[in-house]
Amino acid sequence: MSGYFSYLLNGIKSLAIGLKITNKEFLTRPITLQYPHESVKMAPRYRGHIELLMDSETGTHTCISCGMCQKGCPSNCITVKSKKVPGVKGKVLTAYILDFTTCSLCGQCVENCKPAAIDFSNEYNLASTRKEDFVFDLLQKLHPEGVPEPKVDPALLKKEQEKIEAAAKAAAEKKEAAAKAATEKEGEGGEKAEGKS
Amino acid sequence: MGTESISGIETSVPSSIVQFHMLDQLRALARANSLWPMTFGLACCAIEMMSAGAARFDLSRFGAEVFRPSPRQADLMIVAGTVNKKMLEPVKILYDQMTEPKWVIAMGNCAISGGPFKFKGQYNVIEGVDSFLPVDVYVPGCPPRPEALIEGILELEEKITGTRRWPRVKPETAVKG
Amino acid sequence: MLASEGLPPQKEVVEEVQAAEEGEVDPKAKKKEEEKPRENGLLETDYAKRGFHLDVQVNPDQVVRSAEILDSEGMTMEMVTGVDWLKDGQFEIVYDYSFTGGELFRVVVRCRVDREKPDVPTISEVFGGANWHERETWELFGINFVGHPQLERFLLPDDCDYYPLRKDFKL
Amino acid sequence: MTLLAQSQLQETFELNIGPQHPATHGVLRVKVIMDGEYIVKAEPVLGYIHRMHEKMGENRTWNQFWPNLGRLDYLSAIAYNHGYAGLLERAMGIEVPERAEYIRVITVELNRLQSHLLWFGAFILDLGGFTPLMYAFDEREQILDLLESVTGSRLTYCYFRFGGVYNDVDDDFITGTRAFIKRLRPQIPMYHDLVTKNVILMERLVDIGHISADMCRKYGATGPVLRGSGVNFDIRKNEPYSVYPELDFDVPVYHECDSMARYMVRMDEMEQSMRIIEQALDKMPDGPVKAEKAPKILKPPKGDYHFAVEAARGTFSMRTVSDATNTSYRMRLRSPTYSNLSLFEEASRGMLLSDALAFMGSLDLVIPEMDR
Repeated sequence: MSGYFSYLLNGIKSLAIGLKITNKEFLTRPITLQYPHESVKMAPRYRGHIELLMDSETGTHTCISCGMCQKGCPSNCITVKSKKVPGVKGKVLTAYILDFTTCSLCGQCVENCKPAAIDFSNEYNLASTRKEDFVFDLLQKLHPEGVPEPKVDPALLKKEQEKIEAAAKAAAEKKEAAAKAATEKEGEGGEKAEGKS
Repeated sequence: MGTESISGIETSVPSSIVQFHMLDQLRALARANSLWPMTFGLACCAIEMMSAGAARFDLSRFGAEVFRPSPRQADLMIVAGTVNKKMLEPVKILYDQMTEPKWVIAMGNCAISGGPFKFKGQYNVIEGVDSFLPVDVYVPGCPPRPEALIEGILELEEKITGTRRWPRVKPETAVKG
Repeated sequence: MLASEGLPPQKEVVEEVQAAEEGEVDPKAKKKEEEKPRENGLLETDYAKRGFHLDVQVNPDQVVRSAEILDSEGMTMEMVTGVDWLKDGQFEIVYDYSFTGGELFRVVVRCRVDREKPDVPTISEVFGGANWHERETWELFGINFVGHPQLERFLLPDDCDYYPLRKDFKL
Repeated sequence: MTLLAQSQLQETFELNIGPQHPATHGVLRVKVIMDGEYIVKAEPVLGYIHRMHEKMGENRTWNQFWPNLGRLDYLSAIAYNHGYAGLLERAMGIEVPERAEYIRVITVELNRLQSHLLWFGAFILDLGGFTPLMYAFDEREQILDLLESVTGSRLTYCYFRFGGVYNDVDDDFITGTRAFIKRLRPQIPMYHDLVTKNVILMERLVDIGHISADMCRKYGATGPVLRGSGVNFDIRKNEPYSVYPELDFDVPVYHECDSMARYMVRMDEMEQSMRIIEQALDKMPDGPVKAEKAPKILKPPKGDYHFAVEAARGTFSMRTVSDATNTSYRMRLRSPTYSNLSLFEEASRGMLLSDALAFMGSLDLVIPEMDR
């Protein structure tokens, strides 16, 4: 019988303690973050999807299209497209496509990037009714009003043109020489053939 | 973000001879603000789903905190995690058991496209739940922050009612240290 | 020196195993003897480099016996796994044992079976925990654990007919 | 004979729990044969979240495998990072700077704290109490904020690198962690007041779910399950790695072997984790956080390697076979809950169904880690 009552008392006691704690919490400020009205400040290291960084000096990105990010990516979500423009050193980035839907935010691309052209953004609240919205062209994202034309270095352009001309000349000469040689050879061959016959 | 405001009214209400537009709108508003998600944690994203439901992010401010274990009582399926071939059938069954009208949120990269587990020659992961479920809203991330899930629910609300009642949050521009 | 590198021919292993079994009775005593260069069968390994102390290679029919010996020593079975050595035409089954009663001591028991006929006796009678590990190894490699109570599909769907961790697996 | 008639004849029936069930914490399925309310046989069925981690280890380079470690056991992902880093550092003989090791220990222990907090909330939720979940998540969010400021992610960390960590910690993190420890310390006695001493919890946990030490040994159970069965075994003590030998902490051991013992082990472990973090913060030296000589392209010498760490749920060990190329020949991940759950079938025999679910909660399961 006493066991019954002590059991009952114990139950009431533990209930009272629990209620005391809950009541104490009742008077404290709520910790809820009123999300759409106020938002949390992202930590500088927060990893959103990657983005091309704007270089204040040149007014554009510093990507050299080496493709190391693409190579290091475990889930093949980066595609770097580039082309050669006359008068510009190196290759010119034409598109930097990130398929965010397969990204795992591991940071291999950011780590591999030698010129530090990419970094994590702090986009933390993406949502959409279309899947295609998450395949970004980061270059377009960097320059929404239009990608600026790459700066052409006249000296380099001249040099390149000279080079091309020289190469063309050389090729032409070579071709000529080859043609000449061929005719000679033909002649020789003809002679030989004649000799043989 | 591309937001085609497809009104959910026409698609979710069975056609009848007489329709009351205002009433339908009211009903859509009611539906959008009392979404009952199913507790359907598959993997990592489920923990963020729990976080979204817990004290700090508090999904109940949007009427979506009543996580129901039974598909019969739920009208929103949040696919939070990787679906693999063995899980495919149960997911289908669960979806079929839900009562109309019902919506699907694909939460996290795995649910959207297979995520990091999508590679050439993989043998077990379904590459995107939209291959067998009509997904309404996609929430990318690996895993998405709870805010992103809230954003997804708001996006769904917009899809159902046709208007957005909540402000849009633009993340602050990055100051990298 | 390791078995996985040197790939000792099966015959030599048979000769060595006798020594291995006798030696295994007291792993701690064995530790002292390790200074002597050993050949097949029982190998002392550098713990700092490899992560285990003792490396034993046995014949498939000695797997159960080795498990019993280690069981009587109070060791616990940590995992069972397979390795597909495609170019040798063999599967390797690796058993990891560790000692949880005190100072840590790790033993690796490995045995090789023919890839064409991968049969190895089960140790799930000795260590109940091996049941799931063997079942998984069967499922992913197709190694047949003779006497296993339940060789059914475990991680993969019931109807699949491939062994995904085999090196020649292609979907 | 109809199924009904058959089951009446045998007086048993089959019950299917899962793969979608609130009590199984994810997509675990349990096939149960019941005799009334008592379990005759409960057979867990896995595989509903098998994600091919071991296969991926074979077709990705060593560096590319990092994100997988964060997704195995997403609740103590940093410990898994530590296991992988340790494995390759052992194989390649990379020396890790001391500061990096301290940062590793601090982040791992913070991660363990949040894992145990989440377990605490979810476990009590299983037993029918909703309030503690809110308290636990409140604390947990603080930890996640701290870890996010360092690692950039909230859950699936990919923070460690071979020979160090991704980036250094700043002073804000250190002061923040100290402040957090100060805040959490009085919370734990509060949890004990609120939950542990509650009569209902006692009724449901004490003397329920008995696992003997020998059963643990046979099934390879580790972690709090083993320590709740009276075995003093912790990889951090018994097979020391990193800078754990330099830190002073105890391993909580309970001899009751029941669900309550496992509960108490985890609660006490939280205190020990806080002790470890405080000491590590005090002892952390200055210096680099990444080994200078860490090679960019990894090709570990031929052979197989093994490394074990103490994750929040028990011993996580990795075994890899290297063939001296930049990918692994075979990657084996030994997850603790896989072994811990394998004893469920034997231990739950004859138990009441409601007790079995409480017992399952006390094992602290994370399904994706089990299925890999």
